[in-house]
Amino acid sequence: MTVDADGAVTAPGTPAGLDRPPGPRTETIQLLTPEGERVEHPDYPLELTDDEIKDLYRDLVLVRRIDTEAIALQRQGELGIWASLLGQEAAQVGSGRALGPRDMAFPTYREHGVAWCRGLDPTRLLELFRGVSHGGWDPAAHKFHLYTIVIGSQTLHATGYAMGIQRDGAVGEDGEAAIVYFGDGATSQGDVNEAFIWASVFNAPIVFFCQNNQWAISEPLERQSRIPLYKRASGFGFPGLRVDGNDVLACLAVTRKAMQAAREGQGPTLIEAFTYRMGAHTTTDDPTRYRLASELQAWKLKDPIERVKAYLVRTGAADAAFLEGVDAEADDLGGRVRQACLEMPDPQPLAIFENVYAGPNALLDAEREQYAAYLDSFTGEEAR
Amino acid sequence: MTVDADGAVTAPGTPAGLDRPPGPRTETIQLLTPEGERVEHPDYPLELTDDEIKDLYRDLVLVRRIDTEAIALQRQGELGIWASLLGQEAAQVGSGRALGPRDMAFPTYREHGVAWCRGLDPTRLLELFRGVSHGGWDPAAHKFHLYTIVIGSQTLHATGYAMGIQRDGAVGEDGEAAIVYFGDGATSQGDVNEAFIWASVFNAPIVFFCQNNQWAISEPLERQSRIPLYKRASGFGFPGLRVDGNDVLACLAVTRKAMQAAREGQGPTLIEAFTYRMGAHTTTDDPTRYRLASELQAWKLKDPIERVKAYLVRTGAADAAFLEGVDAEADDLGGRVRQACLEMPDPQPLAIFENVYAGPNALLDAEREQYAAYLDSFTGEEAR
Amino acid sequence: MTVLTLSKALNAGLRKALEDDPRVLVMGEDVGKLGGVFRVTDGLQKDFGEDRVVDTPLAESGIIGTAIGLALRGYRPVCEIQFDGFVFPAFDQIVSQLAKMRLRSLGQVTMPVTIRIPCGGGIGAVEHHSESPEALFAHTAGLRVVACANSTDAYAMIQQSIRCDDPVIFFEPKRRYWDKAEVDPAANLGAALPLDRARIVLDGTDVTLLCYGPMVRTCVESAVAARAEGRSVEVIDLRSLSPLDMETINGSVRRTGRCVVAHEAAVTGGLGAEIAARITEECFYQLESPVLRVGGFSTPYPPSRLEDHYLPDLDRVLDAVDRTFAV
Amino acid sequence: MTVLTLSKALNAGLRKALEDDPRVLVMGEDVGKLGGVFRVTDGLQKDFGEDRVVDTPLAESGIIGTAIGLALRGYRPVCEIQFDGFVFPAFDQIVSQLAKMRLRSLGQVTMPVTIRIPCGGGIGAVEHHSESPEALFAHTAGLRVVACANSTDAYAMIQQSIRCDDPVIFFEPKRRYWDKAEVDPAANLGAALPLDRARIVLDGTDVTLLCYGPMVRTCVESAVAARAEGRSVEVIDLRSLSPLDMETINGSVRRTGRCVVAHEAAVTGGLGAEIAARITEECFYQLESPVLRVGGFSTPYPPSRLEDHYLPDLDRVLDAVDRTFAV
Ligand SMILES: Cc1ncc(C[n+]2csc(CCOP(=O)(O)OP(=O)(O)O)c2C)c(N)n1
Ligand SMILES: Cc1ncc(C[n+]2csc(CCOP(=O)(O)OP(=O)(O)O)c2C)c(N)n1
Ligand SMILES: [Mg+2]
Ligand SMILES: [Mg+2]
Repeated sequence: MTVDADGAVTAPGTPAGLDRPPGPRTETIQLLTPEGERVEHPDYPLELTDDEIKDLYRDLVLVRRIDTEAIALQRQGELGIWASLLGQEAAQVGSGRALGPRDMAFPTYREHGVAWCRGLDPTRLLELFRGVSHGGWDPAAHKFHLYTIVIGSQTLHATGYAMGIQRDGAVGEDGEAAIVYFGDGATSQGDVNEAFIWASVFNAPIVFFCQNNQWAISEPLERQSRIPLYKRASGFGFPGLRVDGNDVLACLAVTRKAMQAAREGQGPTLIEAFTYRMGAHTTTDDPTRYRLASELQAWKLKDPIERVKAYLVRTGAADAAFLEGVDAEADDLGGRVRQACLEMPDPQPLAIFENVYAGPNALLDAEREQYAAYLDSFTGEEAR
Repeated sequence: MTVDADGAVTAPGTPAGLDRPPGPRTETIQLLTPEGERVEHPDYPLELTDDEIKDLYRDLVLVRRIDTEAIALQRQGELGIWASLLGQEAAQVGSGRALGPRDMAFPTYREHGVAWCRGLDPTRLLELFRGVSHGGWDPAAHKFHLYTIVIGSQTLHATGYAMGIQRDGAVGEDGEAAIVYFGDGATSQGDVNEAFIWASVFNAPIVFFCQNNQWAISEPLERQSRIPLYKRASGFGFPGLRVDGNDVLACLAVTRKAMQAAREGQGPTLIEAFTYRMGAHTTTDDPTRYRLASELQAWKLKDPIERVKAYLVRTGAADAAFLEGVDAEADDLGGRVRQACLEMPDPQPLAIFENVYAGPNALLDAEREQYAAYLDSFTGEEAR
Repeated sequence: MTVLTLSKALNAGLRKALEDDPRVLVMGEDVGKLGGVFRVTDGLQKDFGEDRVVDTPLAESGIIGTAIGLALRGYRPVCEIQFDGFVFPAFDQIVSQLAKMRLRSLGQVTMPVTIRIPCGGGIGAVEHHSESPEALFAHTAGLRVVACANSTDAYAMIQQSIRCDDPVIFFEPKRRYWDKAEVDPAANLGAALPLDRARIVLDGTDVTLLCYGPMVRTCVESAVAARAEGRSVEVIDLRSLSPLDMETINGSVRRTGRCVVAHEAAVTGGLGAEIAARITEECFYQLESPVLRVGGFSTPYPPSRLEDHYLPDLDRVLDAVDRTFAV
Repeated sequence: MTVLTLSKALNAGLRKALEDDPRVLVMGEDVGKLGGVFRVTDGLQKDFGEDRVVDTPLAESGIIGTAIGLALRGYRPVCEIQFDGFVFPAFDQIVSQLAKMRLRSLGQVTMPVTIRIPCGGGIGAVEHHSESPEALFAHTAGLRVVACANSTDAYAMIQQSIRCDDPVIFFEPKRRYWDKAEVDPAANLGAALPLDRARIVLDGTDVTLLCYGPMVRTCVESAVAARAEGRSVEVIDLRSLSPLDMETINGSVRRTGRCVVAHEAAVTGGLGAEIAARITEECFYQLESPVLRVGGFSTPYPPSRLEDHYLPDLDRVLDAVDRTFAV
C-alpha cells in the first residue's frame, strides 16, 4: 500500500516557477500501520515469520532501553552528553537488520540502534559520551564505522569505501555494499551533495539512509529543503524514495532491496526514512523553546514499538510471557550498560600522546617525556 | 520548437535502480538553428526587430574579437594567461543582454562576454590576466562582480546578494535579481549545491546560469554528472531547463523569463546552456591530450556567430556593408584592447600593502615602512 | 552599570548593534527561536524578525558565502559558527573569499562581516567542540582576529567588530560564558579601548604573562598565586590576535625581561610562536630568558576526561613562569 | 643514475609506488589523460588504468573524503590538489577527519593518505595559484607535513610518504618543477634519509639558514653569494615541516649562534615563527642574535607583476643574514 505522507512536514507543493507541472503527492512506503495492521506494497513484498518479527520487536525494545539508560546516566552526571534515538528505533533497526555481515555501515552520532544490529557492545558507545575516548571501537570488527560528529563528513567516507568495494571486485551476485546514515539537516552540507555526485558518477555500491526526524536541533525541515528530501536524489540521477521511518518492516524491506541493488552493481539509492525525533536533540537541548508539545503528542501515536506490539498481540504471535521476557531482558541490558558505565576507568593522562601517529614522532615523544616529568614533580604516583 | 540534444554528451538514460520509470528525453530550447533558421518555442516567444538581432550579432563579433586579441597578447607574453570564451559567446551575450541595469551578475573567470554586456571596459579584464591586479574593478559600478577563480564560490555570494535584494524589499513588479555564472565542473562543488539549497529555501531572486561547455579542463561532463545538469534543480525543488547555448536568441529568451520570474518573487531557476569550449581551457592548456579533433569539428558547425550571420544574410536584414562595418569595429576594438594592454603600467611595489585592510593596521604599516626603507637602500628611486 | 554574564553581555551588544544599524543581520544555525546553543542570540529573532535574525540551513560554507553576498549588497552580517570545530567547512570562503575581497577590488569593496566563534575547551564536550583555531586565521592576511575574555569587553568588542569595515573573526571563550562582570550600556563606544589594543589587566614587574580569551582568568589566578610567592607577574590580555599590539607587549617585556605566552591551542604552530618570535626579534637584548610558551600539546584535543591535562591550568602556567627564572 | 626534472622525478616515484603496491591509488582533477596540469601524473592512467589513476569530479572535499573511505577499505590513496589555493574546500576533511581518525579509533584505523600540493609562487600565475599554506597543516596534530626541494628527494620522499601509515601533506615546489637533478631508481628506499629528517645542504660556520621547498635553491644561491663576501652560511633543507627535525636544526644553530628562517608564506604566523620560537627556547644562551625570519608580507599573495617583491629573493635573504650580524 502507498499512503500519503501525513507528517508534520509536508511538501510545500511545487514552488512557483517556470514550466513545471505540479508534482505527484509524496508517497511513503509503509508495511505496518501505526495501529499495527500489516499492509502490502507491490514493490516491497516482505515474508517474515512470526519469530523474525518478534526478533525485530526485541531489537526495538532493547535499543530503546539502552537509550533510556544512557539518558539516565547523563542526568546523573555519568555521561557528559547523550544523543537520544527515541522515536527512531524502527528506522535504525529496520535498516540495520537489512545489512549483511560484509556490508559496511557509517553512522552519525545517533545510530545506537544500528550499532546494536551490527553487534557492537552498547557499552562501547558510552566511551565517547562519557569523554573517555573519541569513539574507540574498531570499525572493521563489526563493519560499523566510528561515530562522526561533523555533520555530513561520513557520507564521503562511505562513498570512498564503496569505491573501494568496486576496486576489490566485490560488486556482483555475492557483492558488498556500504550504507551511510545522516539526518535531514545534513542534507544541506556540501559534503553530502558531493557524496551524491561521486556515488552517482562512479555508480558506487552505497545506500544513503537519511533519517528525516524533521529537526536539526531547532531548525525544522523547511530550513533545509522546500520539497521532500527523497526527491533530492533525482537531481543527481539516482533513485530516491521515502519510507515510513517508524515502520520497522518497511525500513527493513526498503533497505534490503536498495542494498541488494547496490551490491549487484546498480549503484546508489537515497532512502528517506520519515520519522520524528521524540526527545531533545541531545541531553543539553531544550526543545520546548522551539516546538509544540502537540506535535510530539501526534507522533506518539505513531510510536515504532507500539505498532509492532499491537501486531504481535492482535495476531497472537506473542503472548504476555514473551513480552515480559523481552522487558526483563531489557532491564538486564539496562543494568549491564549502567554497570559498565560506572566501572569505566578514566584514561591515563599520558594517553593524550598515544595514537596520534602511527610511527614515532620526535616532537611528540619529547612532549610526552616532559609532561610525564611534570606530573612526577607533584606526587609522583598519584597524578599519573 | 523543442529539439533533442545532439551534443557530444547525452543523458546516459535512466541509471539502473529502483522504481524509476525512464525519464523523458532531454529537451533543449532552441530559437535559431545552426543553419540560421528561426524557429518558435511556445513557452519562449521572442519578438526582436532586425536591428536588435543585428546588435546581438555585433556583440558576438566584438566579444570574440576581444578574446582573439587577448589570446594573441598572451602568446606574445603580454598576458600571463587567458581563459578563452571561444564558442560560448552566445550563452554569454544572450544571458548578459537579458539583464536589466539593476540586476547583479556574478561571473567566473571566463565571462568576458557578460562583462561586455554589463558595460565594463574590456581592457579592465586584462589586469587580472596580466598580473597587474586581482581584478580591480568596482563591482557596483556596472553591477558586475569581480571574477572568481575558486570554482563555485561565487554561487553563494550571488545567493547572499539575492537575499539582500529580498531584505531591501526589491522583489516584485519592479524588482531586481541576481544571476550567477558557473561551469559544468563547478556543479560538483559543495558550494554550488549549498547555493541551490539556500536559494530554494529562501526563495531568493536568483538565476543559476551554468555554461555546460562539456569540459572541466580535461574532465568530460561524465565525471560530474550522469544525467543532464539542468535536472539537478529538480532535486532541490526549483525549475531547471536546458537551452541551446550556441543560440543567442534562445539564451536571451530563457534568461529573460527566468530573471523576470526571479524579480517577481518566484524564486530561483537553473539554466543549463549547452555549449562547447572550442578553445583550450586556458592558454596554458593542451586539449589535444584529452579530446578528439573531430568533436571540435562537429561543434564548429554549430558556431554561435555563424548562425546569426546566416540568418541576417538569408533574411536580408544585414548587407555586406553592415557585416564589414562590424568587422571594422571589431578590429578597432582589438587594437584598443592591445594598446591598453601594452600601456598598462605595472603596479608600484608598495601597492602590495594597500587595500588589505580598511583601516590602519599597525603591523602591516610597519612592514610597509620596512620594505620601503629596504627598497631605498638599493638605488632609492629606481626600485620603487 | 549592570552585571552580566559574558553570554548576556554579547547578547546585549548584538541587540545594540541591531538597534543602531538596520543593515546589521545575525545569521547562523539555531540562532532564532533557540537563541543559539549558548543563548547568545536569545530573544533577538523575536524582536528583530526572521529577516534580520536568520536561521540558516545547516551549512557553514553557505553561512559565510551568503554573508559575503549580503555584505556586497550593503549589509553587515554577524555569523555564528555553532562550535569552533565547525568553522572548517567554511574555511575556504573565509580565507579565499572574505579575506581577499577588498584587495581583489582594490579597496572598492568592503567586507564588514563578523564571524562569532565560541571557542576552546573545558566544558566536558565531545570531539570538535573544544578547538582553538585562532592561529589559522591570524596567519591569514585580510582578517582581523579578536578574542574577548570578559563581559565588559565582550559587550564593547562585539559592537566594535560589527562596526569595523574589515572582516573580524570574533572568538568567544566558551567556558567563560557564565562568568560575570560589569557592563555599562550607556557608555559611549568611542570611549572604549580600540579593538586592536591589548590591555594590561594586572601590573607586574618581574615577568610578563600574555594571554587571551579563556586563559585570561587562569592567568590572573596564576599571577595572584605567584604574588603570594613574592613574584610580580604582569598579565596582559591581548584582545587583538591579528594584528598584535606589539607596542603594549614589547613595552611590558622590555620592563620585565621575561615572558610567558599561554593559550589553549597546541603550542606547535600556535599563536604563541608568532608572539614569541616577534618579541625575541624586537626585544632580544632586554630578554633575560627565552619567551616560553604554555598551551595544548601537539595532539588533537583529547576526550573530555583528559582535558584538564591538556588545558594549561594555574599550575602549568606557574611552572612556565618559574622556568623563565630558572637560569 | 639518471637526471630528471623534479616533475618527472615525482612521476617516476609515483609509478614505482603504483608498481610496488596494488593498493596505491592516484586520484584528483585532471590526473588521467591530461597527466595533471604539471604533468606529474603523466602516463600513469594509461599504464595503471582508470581504477587506479582516478579522474575525479571537481570537488576537493570529495577527493579527500573519498580518499579517507578508500583508506578505510585498505587502499593507499595519493590525492592531487591542483593548486595550493584549492586545498581549502578540503580543509575540513583534512583537519577534522583525516588527521583525527587514528586517535578516534584508538589506533585501530590507519590513514595512509598522501596529499600532494603544488605550492608557492614565482610562476606568474593568477590569484590562488601561489599560496603557501604549510603552517596551517603544521599546526594540525595528526598530520605529517613534508616539502621536497629537488628531484632526488622528490623521488624518494613521495614513495616514503605513500608508504607512511600517517597522512602526509606533501608540498611540491611549483617553480622548481623544471629543475633537474640526479635520481637513482635502483637505490633502495630504505637507504634514503628518513622522511622526518632535515638535511644540511651546505656546510657553514657563521650563520644557519633554514629553508624548505622552493626557497632551498634561493637560499643556496644566497649562501654562495655570502661566501664570496667571506661569510660562511650553513643551509639546511628542513624537508619535514611537521615534525621539525630539531636535532639537526639545534645542532647547527648551537655551532653558528645565528639563524635565519626563510619561506614564501607570510612571516606572520608562518612556520618560521614556530621554528624561531623553538630554537630560541632550546638554544637561547648560544644565540648571538635573534633568529630572524624572511618571507612573505602580511598581505594576500599579490598579483604576479608584484610577486618578485613578495617572494624573498637572494637579496632579501642576504639582508636578513646580514642583520643577524648587525648587533
Ligand atoms: C559541520 C557541523 N555543523 C554544526 C554542527 C552542530 N550540530 C550537531 S547536530 C546538528 C543538527 C543535525 O541535524 P540532523 O542532520 O537533522 O541530524 P539529527 O541530529 O536530527 O539526527 C548540528 C547543527 C555539527 N555537528 N557539524
Ligand atoms: C576549487 C577549485 N579547484 C580547482 C580549480 C582549478 N580549475 C580551474 S578551472 C577548472 C575547471 C572548471 O571547469 P568548469 O566549471 O566546467 O568551467 P570552465 O572552465 O569549463 O568554464 C579547474 C579544475 C579551481 N579554480 N578551483
Ligand atoms: Mg534531524
Ligand atoms: Mg566546463
